[in-house]
Amino acid sequence: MTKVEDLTVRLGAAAGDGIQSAGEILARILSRSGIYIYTYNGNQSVVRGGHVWFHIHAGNKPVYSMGYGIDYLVAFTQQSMDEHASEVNKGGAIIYDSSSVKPANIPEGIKAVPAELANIALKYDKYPIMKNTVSLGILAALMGIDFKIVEETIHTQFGKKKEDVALRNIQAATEGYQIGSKQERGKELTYDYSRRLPFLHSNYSFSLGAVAAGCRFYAAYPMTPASPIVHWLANHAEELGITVFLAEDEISAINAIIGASYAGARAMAGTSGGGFALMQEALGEAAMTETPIVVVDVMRAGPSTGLPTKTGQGDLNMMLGLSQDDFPRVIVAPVNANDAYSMAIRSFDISDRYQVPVIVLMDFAIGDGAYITITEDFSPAEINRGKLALQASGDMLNGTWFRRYQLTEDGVSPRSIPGTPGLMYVAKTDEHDEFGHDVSDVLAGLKSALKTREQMYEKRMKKLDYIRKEMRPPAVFGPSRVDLTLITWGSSANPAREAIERLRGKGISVNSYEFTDIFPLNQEVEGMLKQAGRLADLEGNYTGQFANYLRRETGVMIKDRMLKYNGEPIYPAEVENFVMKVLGKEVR
Amino acid sequence: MTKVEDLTVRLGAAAGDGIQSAGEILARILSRSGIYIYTYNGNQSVVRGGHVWFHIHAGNKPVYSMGYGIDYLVAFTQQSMDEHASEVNKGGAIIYDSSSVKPANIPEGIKAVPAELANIALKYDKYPIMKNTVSLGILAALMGIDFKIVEETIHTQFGKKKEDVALRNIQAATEGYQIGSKQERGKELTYDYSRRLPFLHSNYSFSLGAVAAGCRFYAAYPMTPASPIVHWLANHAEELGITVFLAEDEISAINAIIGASYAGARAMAGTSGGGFALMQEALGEAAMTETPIVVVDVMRAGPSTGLPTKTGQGDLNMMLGLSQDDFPRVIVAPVNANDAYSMAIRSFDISDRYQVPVIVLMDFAIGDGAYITITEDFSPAEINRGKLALQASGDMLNGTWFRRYQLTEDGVSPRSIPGTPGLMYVAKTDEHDEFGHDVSDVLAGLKSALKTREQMYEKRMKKLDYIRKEMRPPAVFGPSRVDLTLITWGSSANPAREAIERLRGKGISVNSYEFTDIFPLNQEVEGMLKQAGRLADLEGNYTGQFANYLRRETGVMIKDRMLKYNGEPIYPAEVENFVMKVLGKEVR
Amino acid sequence: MINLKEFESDVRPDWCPGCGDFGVLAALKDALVSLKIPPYNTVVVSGIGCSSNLPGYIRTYGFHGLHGRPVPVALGVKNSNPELTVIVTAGDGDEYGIGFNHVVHAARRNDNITVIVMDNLIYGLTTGQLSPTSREGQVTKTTPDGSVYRPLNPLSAIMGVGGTFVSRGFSGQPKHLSWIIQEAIKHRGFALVDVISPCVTWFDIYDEVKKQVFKLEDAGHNPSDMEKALQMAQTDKGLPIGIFYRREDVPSFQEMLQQQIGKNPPSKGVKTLDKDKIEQLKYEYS
Amino acid sequence: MINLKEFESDVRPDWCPGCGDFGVLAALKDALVSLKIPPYNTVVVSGIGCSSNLPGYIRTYGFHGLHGRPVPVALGVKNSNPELTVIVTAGDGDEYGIGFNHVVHAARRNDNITVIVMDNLIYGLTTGQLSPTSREGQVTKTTPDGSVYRPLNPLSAIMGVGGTFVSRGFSGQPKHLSWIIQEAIKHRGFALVDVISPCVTWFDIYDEVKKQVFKLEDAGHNPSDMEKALQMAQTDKGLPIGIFYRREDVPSFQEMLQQQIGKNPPSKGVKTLDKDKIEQLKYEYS
Ligand SMILES: Cc1ncc(C[n+]2csc(CCOP(=O)(O)OP(=O)(O)O)c2C)c(N)n1
Ligand SMILES: Cc1ncc(C[n+]2csc(CCOP(=O)(O)OP(=O)(O)O)c2C)c(N)n1
Ligand code: SF4
Ligand code: SF4
Ligand SMILES: [Mg+2]
Ligand SMILES: [Mg+2]
Repeated sequence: MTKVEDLTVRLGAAAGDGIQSAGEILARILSRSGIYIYTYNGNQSVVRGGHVWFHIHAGNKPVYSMGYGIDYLVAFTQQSMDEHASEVNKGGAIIYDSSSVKPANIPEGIKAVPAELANIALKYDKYPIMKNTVSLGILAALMGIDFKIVEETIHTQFGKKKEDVALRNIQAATEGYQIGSKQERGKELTYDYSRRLPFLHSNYSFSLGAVAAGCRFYAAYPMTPASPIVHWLANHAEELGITVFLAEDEISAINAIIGASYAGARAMAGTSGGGFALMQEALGEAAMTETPIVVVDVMRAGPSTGLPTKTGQGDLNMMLGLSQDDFPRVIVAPVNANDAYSMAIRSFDISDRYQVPVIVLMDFAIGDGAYITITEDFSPAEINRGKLALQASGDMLNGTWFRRYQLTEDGVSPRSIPGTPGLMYVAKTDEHDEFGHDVSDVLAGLKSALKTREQMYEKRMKKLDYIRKEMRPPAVFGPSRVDLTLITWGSSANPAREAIERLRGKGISVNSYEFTDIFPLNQEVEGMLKQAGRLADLEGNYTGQFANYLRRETGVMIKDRMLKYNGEPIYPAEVENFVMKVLGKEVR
Repeated sequence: MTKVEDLTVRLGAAAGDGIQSAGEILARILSRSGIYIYTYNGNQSVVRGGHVWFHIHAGNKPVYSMGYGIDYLVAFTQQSMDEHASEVNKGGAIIYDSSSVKPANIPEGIKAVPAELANIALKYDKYPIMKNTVSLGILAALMGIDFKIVEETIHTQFGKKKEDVALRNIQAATEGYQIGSKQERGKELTYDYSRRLPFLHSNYSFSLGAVAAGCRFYAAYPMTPASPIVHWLANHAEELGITVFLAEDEISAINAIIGASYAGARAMAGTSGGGFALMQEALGEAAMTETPIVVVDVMRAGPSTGLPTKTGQGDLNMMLGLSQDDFPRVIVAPVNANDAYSMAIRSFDISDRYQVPVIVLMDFAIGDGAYITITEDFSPAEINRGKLALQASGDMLNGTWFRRYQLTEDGVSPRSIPGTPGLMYVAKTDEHDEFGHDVSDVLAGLKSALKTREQMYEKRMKKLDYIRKEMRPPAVFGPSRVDLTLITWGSSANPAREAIERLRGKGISVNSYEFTDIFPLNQEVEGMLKQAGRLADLEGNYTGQFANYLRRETGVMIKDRMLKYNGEPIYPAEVENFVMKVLGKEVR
Repeated sequence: MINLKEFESDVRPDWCPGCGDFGVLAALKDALVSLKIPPYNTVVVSGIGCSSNLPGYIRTYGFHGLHGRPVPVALGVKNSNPELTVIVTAGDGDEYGIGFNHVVHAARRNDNITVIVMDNLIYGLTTGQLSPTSREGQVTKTTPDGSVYRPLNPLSAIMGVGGTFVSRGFSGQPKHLSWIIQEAIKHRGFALVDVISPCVTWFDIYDEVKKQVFKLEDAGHNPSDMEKALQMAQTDKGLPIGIFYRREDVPSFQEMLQQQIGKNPPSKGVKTLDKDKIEQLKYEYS
Repeated sequence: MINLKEFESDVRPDWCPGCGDFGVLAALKDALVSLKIPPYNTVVVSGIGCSSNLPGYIRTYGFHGLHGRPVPVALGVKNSNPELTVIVTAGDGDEYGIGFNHVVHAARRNDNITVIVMDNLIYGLTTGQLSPTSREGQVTKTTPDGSVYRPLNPLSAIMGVGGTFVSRGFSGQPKHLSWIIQEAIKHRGFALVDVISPCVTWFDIYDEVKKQVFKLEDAGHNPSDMEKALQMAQTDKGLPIGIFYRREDVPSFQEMLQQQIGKNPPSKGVKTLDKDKIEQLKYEYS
């Protein structure tokens, strides 16, 4: 037995073997033992077969990312053994299904725990699916977790299904626990069974935040890795009174939320890059009609269809260049499920108050299956619908149109909601005057209309000046005086956090600027970058889109970049190596 | 009579009055008198009514843009008089239809020429449409143009229609000419009736270039101001053997050209911003499958529906941020119809040799109705289809897939055309290996596949390194030692050219860097910008998209920017004023 | 109480004199007045095209959006607030070309909206190109040698996908058209009103249509007979107008949705979560 | 000479064991062999979905493009080189959902391609969400309480837009399916082959289908009878498979095009312009 501060578990199997659900049970067991987790879903674009894995990083204190190497590997298939055994850390253990898997590539100092997982499982069910549960039993024993928690978790997990299934699973787990108990204990954490920690992935916590913000209309066409949003909302639709519209395509989805918002609802759509590409024209529509909407892009590795179940941060350029010509938009990127909740609330708030589309960039590394322990307090939302015209004055009740696009100081005009007497107007994608009347047809080019055109353009764009003031500068993670500042945005903050901790242990002082408010940039950013010492960029795409964007906005060129584009999440060890290289230190 | 070097004519009327066709006849008359022209179509998004105008700048030497003020105004409607009279230059003349228009706002020193245009026209036809022709007769007389040319041009114009219509038009023109001849002659150019100059607008000359380059498949969904491309090609389809596919939407259009190109044809699609937004997902598809295509965006003033018949250069950001994740693309922007021809040929050439999508940015200011005299020689194209695998070696004829995505030095792999025995492959939008087999499903995330993924990503992106070397640095217009260098791209070069000439006359030395090869940037650009003296930016959008892009790419920040976003073309006088302001000189 | 004047807009239509769309506008106003639907409870949604300029010419709430996308916008409006009367007014390019997928799926779901298509067999606003309903041989700007494209029959198409109200009107008969629109609005679910609304500038078929047109009611057509409706939709003997097909036994999509998630519509104020509920959902997976 | 082996791919299908798509793959190969179409003259175009993975599993030319867009790609291929046999293989989401507009318009134009839809009433690859053909009440990941969406009937839909060949097969009867596919390929113009190809993982209806399925040929159905074809498409008495509707008197879009612009197809080499022609066109407007 070795007490550790954190450890990692990886389950490897074929798609359809139920690995994700097993991983979720383990995450639950750990959370009910007071342990902090981060999980990652190494799946493939295949429904059965292939090789998929589920990774858990668990710690006595908050963890954010993949951790270092593997401490416990569970190999259900030979491929799992072949792929992952070499990554197992000293002092780690490999549990494998000895009925089908041969030990291979096992480094020295690692305990091999063979067990006939499938065969044992077949004692309790006619399909060997409970091999997962058997392995969880073994793991729990090796990790020194109280079996009561395992039992309780299994009960919760299968609660809604037949009690019988739960009981058979518990028997299977018990048999695993017994096998594990015969082994010397391995690395273990410090458990606190009185403390149950919540966890969510960013798709779920964002959905929760959206509903908390009063989002009542969601439209989508399914697309990995954004689908968990529609699954979560559809599952809670009846309970929470949300309308979920399953559109025939993404163009329909976004136009539907624009209609819903125009008619008064807080409305949202979600998709991944390819679907977002199709939505672009309508983003311009929302901005031009000044209809508030929130649209989420859960990024995956592209380009084009790319690697649909793998991660990347390659869609920033698309958001900066949305559709034709210039119009206001807001781009935010939560770091993980912790801030995704409040980011959802903020997104609706900004969108309503400025009547602009807000785009939320998340990615697979923090989305589908990438659970993280929630340490933030999730407070109820304060609702501000922005400038609304609720009632018409008397003179509006006969014959006038509502001045929907009134020129104002901040560019935001009061809007009315259909159903309100006397405040009729036509929302327009053509250039229009304050009343929403076209200046594109019989007025276009006339001197008077040129002025109107310019004023309306300026009205829309000047919202950005006000929004800019509300945008947050990057949070600084780590010490303030450092040898190197890592520039991260959205999810790339997470591996940096872990690397920074480790580097601190090695006496190397690094911090990270965690950008979540991407566009428009807070005006302090330029100063922060210029005052910082050495900078290095960390992001999940090929060209360094964010670094390029920072150069465009601030003139600051970040030369050193760690750009990952193979579809895998960024590992803290890679960040560490990168930092060492940048600082000219020897690696390891 | 005053001999001048250049002059401008503006015809103003209601939509449906046939002003565009009148303008075209006048352009023809001038061209047949050896005069250089540039024209602009001040139309509206309305089919009848409203106020539209047609502008001609004509000179003894090449002209590029709107010229200065108005020398001859023809006002068919009161609104034309009211809108434009004040812009008429000293020594100019206003011809107006005195049966319906009252003189107003006529500055001093301008000759008013009232004529009952509509009433005269009604003598020759039951609709007053020939009022145009009457006015052309008056104009020709005032400008001192030989009536024979007018007559000849009318014959050519109506040649295909009934001879009778031509004759009645000639009668109408004659009556106009007689009226004009009674007046003192106005400004006139130096005519050379032995010289007939050709003119085209950029949509037409680009179409011509495309066909010259062997484009045999064009797909489109109509959209102003790109529609003249499909009109031109449809009109020449039978004659030139081009397949024009009128798709149900833009998504179909672009996918159809991808299919056509995959099957071996040089293929192209054209649209404007909104339609392009819808095509984006497929641009990624083309890049990922490495299918060569050319796509034209004839920009108009946005955002969203915006001002459909007005001009702007606001779609650059969209092209830089196309669709999800990073993939190679080439962006070019011809200056006007002169280089649009060869740019079409180059676009197909680059697209084929690098198997990438090439995007061509033009705009309304040089497109629909914006004719310019062609001074360039239009040479036949030399065709290089790039790396093609034409025949299978013997061992390919049984059981192997063609190695379509072979890793090569320059990232370009030989491609085979369906119908060729033994060279079968599947073009893939999923990430794939050299054979085009998916690495997205059963291989994704495996160590071996990570390598493949990285290699394929690098293969695609490294094409840009080679293309970059072929990209041209900006042409320098004007002297090399200057007080100020204007940065222009695509069409904004044209007004700069005229302003530069005028400024030279005032002793102010300015030149312009005319960027036509937008992405990737030639590597000399950074040096050129850094070595240049003072820089100022000139473009037709709100945020200075090109200047921002240059900062991103080179770090060079251009602070002084003249950004026009009201939908009107940039006038040389505005450029002149802007330059004076930047240089701290008094304006006028 | 509700009269025509209330619907009057001070914006003058910019349609060409004689354009069919004037008749459609008149008929729509007449229908709304007849049904006593207040202007502020009406939302007219359109795309881009001559026809799609209609919303500004009738003083109700309106949404003049993107080419081809009024139907999904309209669905969003309707789902957000089912009490509103939601009407789409657009062209044949908009609804049968680029936007047809939305129309088809709204029809099969039986979404409770009325879609009025001003079908002029041409792209009017973009100056006369081929549309999906253009005839074979038709000369347009994009088919200078005559079209080789087989046209779409929108009526049989919508019947084929399960549409529950399929009709055709003629802009030259605004009273009759008003009646069709009234029935369409009253209909339970999706209603298509295809209107022959000639474009006098690019494809003037007024005289021809006037000669050919006849009313289904006069011909004794029974709109519950799908088979006959299909025959009528495809006939080349005259141009029938009226209600081709209608059934009222299919619940609208909005009814179905309300059965599931209740009647408090999304537009009726935001509904936030309290701390307890948030905590419960936060712990849902642990 | 042309045998099954020539179509064999060394890439193993990654479909779940028992997936209906295996049957479709087998039938397609069989059909091509029977028709003696060489693999190199065949292009199989697909979208994204389990079903759309098919092209890699048959060694012909293939294009595995975007979700919902195989039909326009296929049209591009066919127009570029009409000598190729062009087949679309994709899912119900791909062809009846996001991509349906392309299918509809290809059908009405009578584009000469064969579209095989592996209709499993679900989105398979994305792990089991509602599709346009999902049944009312069907429990899916996006309709946990049962669907309230009225499904699309693709057969009557394509008949409604003027489709000239409308058929349905069953993956469990690959020989019969092969026959349908052969007829579809031989057909003059657009052919829809809807294939009930059950998803054993997310919506396994194999047993049910097996019980219900019967052949139209056995029932004496005459495919030239549109009225009966519509009845059969909509029947709830059993699940008919076979050719519902067929007519051979409508020229394909490609024939029409060739009449107009000749037979030298775009793919057959670039055709440049000589100096004289260029000059002539350059001076066209002056
Ligand atoms: C995405 C997109 N593609 C193309 C256009 C250009 N466009 C505007 S209106 C129109 C067609 C108009 O025809 P129709 O819908 O029949 O309306 P009509 O003018 O005939 O009433 C087109 C193609 C556009 N605005 N947006
Ligand atoms: C634009 C876009 N939207 C969504 C997706 C995600 N997606 C991939 S396959 C699919 C549906 C698959 O269902 P179906 O077409 O029926 O094929 P099946 O897997 O059932 O064979 C979806 C929604 C995508 N790839 N692209
Ligand atoms: S162009 Fe045609 S459709 Fe448009 S307004 Fe004129 S007549 Fe009507
Ligand atoms: S998920 Fe369904 S459709 Fe996909 S391969 Fe498996 S059984 Fe076939
Ligand atoms: Mg129309
Ligand atoms: Mg399916």
